[in-house]
Amino acid sequence: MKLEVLYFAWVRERIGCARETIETDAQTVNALVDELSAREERYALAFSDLSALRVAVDQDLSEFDAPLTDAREVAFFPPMTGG
Amino acid sequence: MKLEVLYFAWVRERIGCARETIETDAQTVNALVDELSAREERYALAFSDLSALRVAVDQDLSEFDAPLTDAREVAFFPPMTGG
Amino acid sequence: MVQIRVQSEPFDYGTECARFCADRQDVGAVVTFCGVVRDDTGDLAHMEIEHYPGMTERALGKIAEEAARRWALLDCLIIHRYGALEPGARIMMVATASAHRADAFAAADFLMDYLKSRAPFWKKETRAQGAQWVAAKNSDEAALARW
Amino acid sequence: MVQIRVQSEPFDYGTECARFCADRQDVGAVVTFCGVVRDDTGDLAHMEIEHYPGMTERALGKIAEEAARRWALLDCLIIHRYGALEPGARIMMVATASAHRADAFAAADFLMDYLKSRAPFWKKETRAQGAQWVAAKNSDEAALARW
Repeated sequence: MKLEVLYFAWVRERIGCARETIETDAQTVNALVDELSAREERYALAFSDLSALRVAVDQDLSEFDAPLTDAREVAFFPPMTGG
Repeated sequence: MKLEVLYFAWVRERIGCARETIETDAQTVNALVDELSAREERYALAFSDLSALRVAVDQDLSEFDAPLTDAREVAFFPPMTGG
Repeated sequence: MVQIRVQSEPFDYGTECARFCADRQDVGAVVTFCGVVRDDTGDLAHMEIEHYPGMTERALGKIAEEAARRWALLDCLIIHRYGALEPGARIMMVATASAHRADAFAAADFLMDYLKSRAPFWKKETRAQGAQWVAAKNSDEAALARW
Repeated sequence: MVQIRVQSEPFDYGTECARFCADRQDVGAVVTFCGVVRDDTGDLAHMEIEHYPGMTERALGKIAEEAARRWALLDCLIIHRYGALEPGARIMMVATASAHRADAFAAADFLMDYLKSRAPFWKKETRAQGAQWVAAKNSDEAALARW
């Protein structure tokens, strides 16, 4: 399947792009993280401490073990600091 | 001693004046209340339920058993409803 | 730092908010509260607010000082009107400024709770069937226990 | 009833407060919060706010709906800026209107707590010695437990 993957704040800076389209068969967010981390060092670095990251699946905050069935958009970012 | 006695809201309406100067030897607020109540029916009526009243001595909220030593101004009024 | 105004004239809530939040680089959070004459029943002609000149300013000053003692406030404003007010009119406002939102929120909430039942104001509502003094609510007295 | 605006342009806090509190006779209490770019150290050049277009509006909408479900709100406004902001600039505001003050206060406080750590905004501060992403505070996450 095709996934839009988005990165924000320092995750975006570390990975070096704001969004990309990924062709993947990952069934969960964790599987996607593993796949990307295996692909290149910059991903492995960005994903090295998942406790410092948050993930949204189709623009809803999710857990890393969330399924990606029918997902179109996954976003990775640090804890939010609005307000 | 001479005391300025003030009345607000429905206490003012029931007693029929906003302020008056009273010549009294009352040692406490309670004694002043008793003295006024004995004087005329309208005071007795206004002071009939002290739990529905508040008192300020020299512009500080006080208790009814507060002493009046050196007091210059005593005010009676219902519970406040500002804001 | 503490500003208190007790007045019969209307005040402009928007202008006061803008002025209160004027450029200061140590303020991170501003909270304002505005109390409005509410017409529950649709037949309120007007509300009359009586107060105790002298004690009012003194009581509001003590409440504001207590707030400034409890929380890290950089600014604090209280405006309260007296006299006759129409439905929809702004009765009063408080504003608090702090480095952090928790202090600004808590202080404004505290100011309102104390102002409600410790500052010498009394409201009288005039409706079609006559005028009546607004009764204090038990919940207003109970709210003080929070602090 | 719920208005949400996510924008790069400045907003006028006073004007928004005045407009929000426009004459309605069922509103008794209005609470507003304004967040300002604070310069703790005196060397903040600017703050950059990044956000997640689409999810931001969605997240703010859900937070506002939850507030409206929990408290008796008559109106609710959230404005949040993104992009480069100078020290002293207004970052965002929330406003709540209710018949009673307790609802307006609680809802505004709740909106701020959730907005802080559940809406996709990230702050980056540029100072003399370089740029740095603002770290989330444990206290912000802990604040959610209040609700």
